[in-house]
Parts: sequence; C-alpha cells; structure tokens
Amino acid sequence: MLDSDFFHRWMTATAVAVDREAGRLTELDSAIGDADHGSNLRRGFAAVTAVLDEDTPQTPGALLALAGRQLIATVGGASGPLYGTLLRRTGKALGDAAEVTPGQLAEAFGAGVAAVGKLGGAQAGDKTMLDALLPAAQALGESFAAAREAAEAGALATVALRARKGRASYLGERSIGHQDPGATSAALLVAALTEAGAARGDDGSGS
Amino acid sequence: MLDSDFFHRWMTATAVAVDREAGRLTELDSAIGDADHGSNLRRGFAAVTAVLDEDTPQTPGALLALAGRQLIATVGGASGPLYGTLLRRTGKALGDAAEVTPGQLAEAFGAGVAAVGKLGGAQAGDKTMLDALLPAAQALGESFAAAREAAEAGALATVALRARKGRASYLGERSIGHQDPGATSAALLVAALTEAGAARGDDGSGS
Amino acid sequence: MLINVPETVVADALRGMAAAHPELTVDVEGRLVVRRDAPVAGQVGLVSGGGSGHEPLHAGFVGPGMLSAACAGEVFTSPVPDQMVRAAMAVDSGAGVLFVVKNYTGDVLNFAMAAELAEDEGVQVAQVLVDDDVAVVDSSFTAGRRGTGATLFVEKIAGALAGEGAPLERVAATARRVNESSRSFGVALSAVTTPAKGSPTFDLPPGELELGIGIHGEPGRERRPMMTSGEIADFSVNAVLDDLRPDGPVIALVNGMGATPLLELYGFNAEVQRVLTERRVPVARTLVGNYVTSLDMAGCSVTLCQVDEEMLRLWDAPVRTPALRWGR
Amino acid sequence: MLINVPETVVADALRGMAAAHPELTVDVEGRLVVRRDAPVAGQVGLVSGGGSGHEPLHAGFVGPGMLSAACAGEVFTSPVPDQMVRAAMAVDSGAGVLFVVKNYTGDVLNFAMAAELAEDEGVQVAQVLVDDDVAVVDSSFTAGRRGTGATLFVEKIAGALAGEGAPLERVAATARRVNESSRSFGVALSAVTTPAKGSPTFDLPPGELELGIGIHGEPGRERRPMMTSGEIADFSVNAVLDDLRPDGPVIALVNGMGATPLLELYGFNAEVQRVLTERRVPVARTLVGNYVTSLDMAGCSVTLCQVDEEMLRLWDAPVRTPALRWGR
Ligand SMILES: Nc1ncnc2c1ncn2[C@@H]1O[C@H](COP(=O)(O)OP(=O)(O)O)[C@@H](O)[C@H]1O
Ligand SMILES: Nc1ncnc2c1ncn2[C@@H]1O[C@H](COP(=O)(O)OP(=O)(O)O)[C@@H](O)[C@H]1O
Ligand SMILES: [Mg+2]
Ligand SMILES: [Mg+2]
Ligand SMILES: [Mg+2]
Ligand SMILES: [Mg+2]
Repeated sequence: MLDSDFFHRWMTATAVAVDREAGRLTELDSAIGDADHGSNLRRGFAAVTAVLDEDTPQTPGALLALAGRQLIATVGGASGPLYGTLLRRTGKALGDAAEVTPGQLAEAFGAGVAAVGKLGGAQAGDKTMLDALLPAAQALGESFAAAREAAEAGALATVALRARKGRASYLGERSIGHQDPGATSAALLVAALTEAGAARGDDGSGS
Repeated sequence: MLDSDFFHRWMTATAVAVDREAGRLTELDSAIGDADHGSNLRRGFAAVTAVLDEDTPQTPGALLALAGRQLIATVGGASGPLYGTLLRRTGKALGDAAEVTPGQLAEAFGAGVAAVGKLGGAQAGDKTMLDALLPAAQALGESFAAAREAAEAGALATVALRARKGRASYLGERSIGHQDPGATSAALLVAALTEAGAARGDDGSGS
Repeated sequence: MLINVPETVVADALRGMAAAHPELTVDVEGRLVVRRDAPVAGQVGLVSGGGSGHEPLHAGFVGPGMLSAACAGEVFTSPVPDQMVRAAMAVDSGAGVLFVVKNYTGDVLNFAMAAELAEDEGVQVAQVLVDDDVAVVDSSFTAGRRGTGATLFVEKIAGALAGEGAPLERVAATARRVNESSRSFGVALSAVTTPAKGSPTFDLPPGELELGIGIHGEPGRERRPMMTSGEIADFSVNAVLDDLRPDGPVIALVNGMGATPLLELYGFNAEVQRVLTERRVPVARTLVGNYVTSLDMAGCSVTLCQVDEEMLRLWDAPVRTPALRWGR
Repeated sequence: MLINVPETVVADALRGMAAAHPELTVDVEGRLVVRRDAPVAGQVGLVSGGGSGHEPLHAGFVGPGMLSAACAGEVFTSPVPDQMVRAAMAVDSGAGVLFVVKNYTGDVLNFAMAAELAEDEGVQVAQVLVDDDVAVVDSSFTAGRRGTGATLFVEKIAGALAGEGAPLERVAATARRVNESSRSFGVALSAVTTPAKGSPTFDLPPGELELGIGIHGEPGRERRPMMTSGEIADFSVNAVLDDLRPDGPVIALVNGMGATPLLELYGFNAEVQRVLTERRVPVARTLVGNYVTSLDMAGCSVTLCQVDEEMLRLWDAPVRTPALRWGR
C-alpha cells in the first residue's frame, strides 16, 4: 500500500531529479523552445517540497492536490498548468483514502494524464509531455519500473517527431531531431516513482 | 618649379593612397580611437579630387586652399579641421604665384603644420599627426624623399608614445604600443609628394 | 549580462521600476505593476502580462490610456494565475476587466485559469487573444500564431477606449478587431542569451540571419545568408501584406528586438516605407523603436494594423505610460 | 548589421526619421533635423549634434522644450561646420543660438569653426562644452573629460529655459551650470561593431568587462573579470560621487549603451538607488533607458546631476521630442 509518505518521497525524488537535470532540460528547451523548462520545473518542485516539508497532508489525494496547486502557483509557462493539473487531478481521483494500492494509483494517474490532454489539446505523437505520460500511465498498471521504461522510451521517441503543440510547433520541420523537454521531464517524474518505492521495497507491482 | 598640376597630382596620389590604406587606418583607429579614420579620410580626399577634377584652380595656393576647405566641409571629426587647416594654411602661405619652388613649398608647409599645432594644441610627442608632420616639414627643405622618410619614421615612433591629445588620450597607459592613425595618414600625404614629383622627374630637391 | 543572479532578475527589475516610476504601484513580491489611481470608476480595467524579457512590454505600457496593470512572469515564462487574479481585483471598478493574452500555450492556460478564479471572486472577465505573427502557419499542426507586435496596438487602442468609459463588450470587441486587423513578421540577426541559460539559445554565425522568429529566442522558420536592410524590408513587409491584404491605411510598428541600434532601425524604417509605397499601402502613423523585445536579440519586426477612423482616433488619443507617451 | 551599405547608414536613418516624425523637418541631404516651427520668435535656438551612433541623442531630442536642431555626423564622426551653420541660421529668431558641444577634439574644432562662420552671417552664438565623464582624468595629459550622459541633462534643462524666452547669456550660463553639476561613468559588457569596420572595435571575452568606457567603442581604462550588477553599481556610482560630492538632491540617468535589455537596466537601477541610499544622496528624479548610446554596445552608464530648485523645475517642464516626452 502507498501512504502519504510514499507520495511525499515521490515529490522529493522528483525535485532532486529535476534539480540535477535542470541544465539538460533547459538545453533541450533551448533547441526547440525558449530555454526555460529546467528553471521552470526546478522552481516549481522546490516550492512543492518546501510546502510539503512544512505541512504534509495526511492523505495521498490531498498531498498530490496540494503539490499540483503549488506547481500552478509557482511555475507559470505551459508546463505549470499542465503538470499542476496532472498532479491535482491524479490527487482528486485518489479521493481521501489514507493509503492507496498501486493499481489505484495507476488508474488515478490515467485520469490525471487524460486531464492534461484535455487542457492542452494535445494527442499522442504531438511531441509533448504526453508522449511520455500516456505510455507511462498504460504501463503503471504493471510496475513502477515498467512505467519508467515506457516513459523513457516515449521521451526518446519524441526525437523523430514533428511538434504540433507548444512552442516547438513554431519550428515546423525544424523541430524534428530534438527530444522534447516536457517529455524528458515527464520521464523524470515517472522514474521518481521507483525511487520513492525502493525506500520501502515497493515496486508498484502489487494491486 | 611646382605648378598647379603638380599639386593636383599630389592630392590625387594622396586620395589613391588613403583609399588603398583605409582599412589599415581604421584598424589602427579601432585600437586606440573610434574606428573611423580610414573612412573619414577616404570620404574627404575623394571629395577633394572630385572638386579638383571638375574645376582646377590655376595657382598652387588656390588649389591647396580649395582642397583644405573641401576637407573641412566633408570629413568632420578631428582630422577634418586639422588636415583642412594644414592644406588651407599651406595654400595661403603660397600666395597667388602660378608656380612655386620646392623651397617655397617647404616653408609654406611649415606654416601649415604650425597652424595645425595651434588649432589642436598638440606638441611633438603627444602621439598625433604632428609627430609625422613636424619632422616632415623639417626634412622637406632637403627633398621629397627625405620628407617621406622623416614622416614614416615619425609615424612609427608614435608606437612607443603615450597619447596626450585626441581620443587615444582617454586610454592613458593603454595607448602605448599602438601606432597613431593620424600620424600614419600624415605619412601617406607626405609620401604622395614623391609620387606627384616623379611624374615629372621632380624630386623636390631644387629650391 | 548586467545582472546579479538569474533567480532575482525579475524582482530586481521591478525594484528598479518602482524607483524610476513613482506614478506606478509596483508590487515586487507579487510581480505586479498597477496604475496608481486604479481602479478608475466607470472604466473597464485592462490587464496584460507575460514572460519577462520583452520590455517595455507589458509593464512599460501601464498608465492612463493604456494598461491598468501588468503581470510579470519569469523570463520567457507566463505569469501564474494568482498574479492575474490579484491584478484583476486591483483594477476592477465594477465595470469588468479585459485580459490581453498573447497566444502562447503557457499564457493561454494560465490566463484561462485566472479568468475562472477571478469570476469566482465576482470580477467580470473578458479575454482577447493576440495572434499576429504570420511566420507561424495557423493550422492544427501548430499552437497557432504567436502574439507579438500587435499586442502594442491592442493595448493602446483598447486602453484608449476603456479610458473613454466604453463597456466591457465594446472594449473586448474592439481589441479583437485590432488583433484581426494586424499582422507581424520578425527577423533575428543574433540569438538571445537568457539569464538562466547564460549562453545564446542558438548558434547564429555573423553572416547569417533567421527569418520568421518569435520573441522568445526560438530559432525562426528558415536560415539565410545575411540580407541588406532593404531586402529584409521587402521580405518582411511582403510577408505581412500577403496575409493582411489591407484595403485602407495602416499604422506601422517598426520594432527592434532589443539590441538593434536606433540608427539601424530608423534606416530599416526607410526601407519599410519604400516597400509600403511600392505596394500602394497608405501609412497613417509610424512608430519606430524597441517596444516588443527579446532580451539582447539583434533584429527587427514589422507589424501593420489596418485602421478605420475610430481605431486611428483611439491610437492618437493621449497616453501616459513609461514607454509610450503622447497627447495632452 | 541591419544596414544596406556603410556609406548610406546616416542618410537612410534620416529618411526613416522623416517618415516616422512628420512633426520634424528632416533635411536628409544636409544631415539636419529641425523643429518644424523653427525659428520660434523670442526664443534662443538650441543646436547640438555629433557623430551618429548615439541615438536617440541628438536628433531624438529635437522638439519643443529641448533642442531646436541637431546635426548628424557620420558614425562616431563629428559633423562638419557647414551643417552647424545652416542649423544656426534655421533656428535663429534673432535671440541667438547656443551650441551644445560634447568635449571631443572633433566636435570642439568643428563647432568652433561653425561659430565663427555663423557670427559672420550675423547669428549671435554661445557655446557650452559638456565634459562629464569621470573615467577620463582631466589634465594636460588628455583631451579632457568626454561629454556623455550629461548632454541629455544640458539639452533638457537649457531647452526648457530657452522655451521660457530667457536671453542667450542666461541659457548659456544655466547650461554650463548643469554641466558643472553633472558627472558620469560608463561600463561595457561588449564591444561595438561600426558599419565601416564591420567587426568589433576590440576583443572582449564574455567573462570580462571594461570599466570607464566612452560612447565611441573605444576600450575603457581598465579590464576586469565580470562583475555583478550590484558590484558595477557600487563601482560606477562611487566613481561619480567621489568626484561630484553632491550636498543636495540629484537627478539620476541610468543609461543603457544600446544593446542592454531594459529588464537588466531596470535591475541595475535598483542597485544604483541602493548605493545612492547608502551614500545618503537624495534622488529627486530617475530616468532609465537607452538614451546616450554606442551602437550595439552592451553596458550601462550612470550620470548624476545635482539640482537646485530652478534646475528641477526646468527638468520637470513639458518636453515633446521623439525620445523624451512629458508634461501637459
Ligand atoms: N499543449 C500542450 N500539451 C501538452 N504538453 C505541452 C503542450 N504545450 C507544451 N507542452 C509541453 O510543455 C513543454 C514546455 O514547457 P516549458 O518550457 O516549461 O513551458 P513554455 O513552453 O511555456 O516555455 C514542452 O516541451 C511540452 O512537452
Ligand atoms: N589635438 C590634436 N592635434 C593634432 N592631431 C590630432 C589631435 N587630436 C587628434 N589628432 C589626430 O587625429 C587622428 C584621429 O582622426 P579621426 O579618427 O579622423 O578623428 P576622430 O578622433 O574625431 O575620430 C589621431 O590619430 C591624431 O593623429
Ligand atoms: Mg520553455
Ligand atoms: Mg577616429
Ligand atoms: Mg517559457
Ligand atoms: Mg570619429
């Protein structure tokens, strides 16, 4: 079972990963965007861990909803509302249970990803964070590791795509050949699940 | 004897030399000034030859005075009034004779150089055009070639000097180690006398 | 870069604005610049904002006759909904608020969230989406045209109308009309260095330029060997005219991207006017300067807005902001 | 560079100014920008000018309340006497003309020649020499201090006084008082590329800066590893204050050299104000922007002018020029 500690660890692990990879994310965004994705997410997840460290909500749902609101309040740009909505809607779908199963998380995460799709109007193959999030949501029913692999494969696959949403779409053909920054950070978020689970030997394969 | 044709050839030869060396003059001015000396003098001497080609004054004095006025009217910057004054005052000193001796030219040129010193307030060793003009005026009594050598040596010697006049003076110690652009162009002007003389086998050594 | 650390660039700039402009209320913490006399009774409030790095847009356009408030995001990053909600509440006199939103995914999403939240607080909100950049093909294959130079036209003309006490629907409708009547095209002669990245966003060798750039340091649609000012004017003005197809007088904004010397920009304006004359487009007004910028990018953009008599009257109306000032 | 060919840069810019500013008379051939209503009966005419590349200085300051006319030289090259004489004759109403001359050998010599020629034409001429740059030691070992940011103060304040109908001696005396009350210091973060040279005037690696630069792309007195905005403010403001030693309020000009983004410049202003507060210097007014520039140079300068009540009143007086506009 995954308790609010697990979700706290997830957010912390994401913050650490985003901080470590911020330069790379900004570099990727510099090629086909506006060179701010790394600093955007670093600012956002630092704010998330700050608020969670101060006052940790006692249910997974409340915790993710708070994290999502915090992202919306501090990130800005495209990724702020999108990642914020992802966590807020995942949290909302988890309801007010004190603990949830990996299966419940997988389902809720699917709802969160769907909300991202609805908000941004993007679909699979548009070269956005969805190209990592959609396969990850799919594989999350299996295990954290499977979700991680799916997200990473999805992010890598964006290299060949032509962007149809977000700033990269302005480049038309010239967006091909570069990995999408948002898909790359989405893979970090999903990978952090494994880390959060590893602390308690939870690999997300139970249901 | 030097007639107005000789002075016309002098101005033309100077214009050719300045045009050829404009890049180098600007490069020198870029190191210790504002990167315009080459284009300034190119514009000025092109205007001088244009006006002389159209309507050549019949006396050396009138020709140089016209050339000087033309420099003042087209160059601007520090070098415009200074070179303009040099030619105007040299011309004035030549009076209205139809031909002048090299000795008369040497004397008149000395008056022109003195006027430059008075107008700009510079002295020998201040790292200006005067460091080429003053020794040239001195040696002009001997021959054009001697004047040329003196001017070139004077220009070279400015490398070691610290500027006390003009823009280069703003650099203080940092002006040392660079050749003065105005002294360099002054050497071109003096060297052009040899060319103007060579056309008729006049080496300026008669008096 | 003339900065302390990348993290404080926006806050530092707001502190500096506060010191230079006592006629504005600057909330450094909240990243807001507001007209000191807001809310103005009986007037619709005009709120805009966006990522920083485009100065004087938007904060430099706050004042009588133009914006009521501007929200400053991080560099090239849309502000967050909280800022916009606080701006809306600060300027709402009861006549409602118009959000002027440049068409970027981030701005659109954040302003949309803010509009919902502000309505919850009892503020009537309308929005105008600015999307004037013809370099982007407006299709389902893109996020739609970017909002660039036309933002200045929308903010000036809608701001003048709001100042006359027009109701929200009319201010919003006119703002939309200005946007629909405007098109832009931009060219970069150098890339941008953002504080966060610290090095140019792309490599642009001195002898080349990027055609069809936006205002966020992104590369353009196409790279070419360097062109003359006249050739750039031909290309840009034709790109704008072929899309706008005006059948009446235009206002021209000949805009520098931030690092273009005014000497060059005025020279470019001469070429822009030549092309407009050749294409028989009458020019009612021309504004030349660095107004909608992209940090230290060298380059320029041309925005044309076809105007009717009302729009021209509102353009000419008095304005008193840090960056745009005329009339009475 | 956004140019056609180096030879036509100044003429192109003047054509572009003419198109954008119908309120000015622009003589492209003669390289003059003149107030359309000149000469103004009973008013002293204010004429300035200098090399191009410092825009909006000087042509951008022509208009009611400031300059009557500006002469544009080639890039970084003083104009020639003919231009100044024609300007003087165009603006002289019989009340005489004040030449505002920045202290550079070229400007000084050309304006001096022009003054003689204009007097020959029956125009009464006075001159004020602007020399405010404390980076240059004023001794017999230099050409004297350069004229930089204080030029804006002199032109604004003397222009307002001339607009009130004050006689030539008083306008000239006040102009000199403004210059004597002003000091500047400038810093370059990048070199300049002039159209004629086409490459940077000196090599300045990204991690270094030049302290004590002028406005002509010349290197400064000293090169240092990059400093923060706060450190640059400390150095610059202290350099100015140690020379000016004001015992009353100042007007501050926080000036960009041309390619400094307004975002950075406002941030720099915050640091300048901090230093002024630390040194207990009251700031009466602050102006932030790219006003006295050096083509595409990145960098900034600080100019302080200690003001008495009259100078402050004249600073606040209405002005209507392309680049400076306020009041009524
Ligand atoms: N409409 C959209 N739907 C889903 N994801 C999007 C959309 N638009 C942009 N993104 C994602 O956002 C990322 C960029 O985020 P970020 O750089 O932080 O914001 P911005 O583009 O506003 O600068 C892109 O790489 C992409 O993955
Ligand atoms: N006071 C002076 N007296 C004599 N020559 C001077 C003086 N000031 C400058 N010069 C000369 O002028 C040259 C610079 O000319 P130029 O670059 O055309 O003018 P500017 O300095 O106005 O850009 C210097 O190299 C120097 O030789
Ligand atoms: Mg981005
Ligand atoms: Mg020079
Ligand atoms: Mg962004
Ligand atoms: Mg010069």
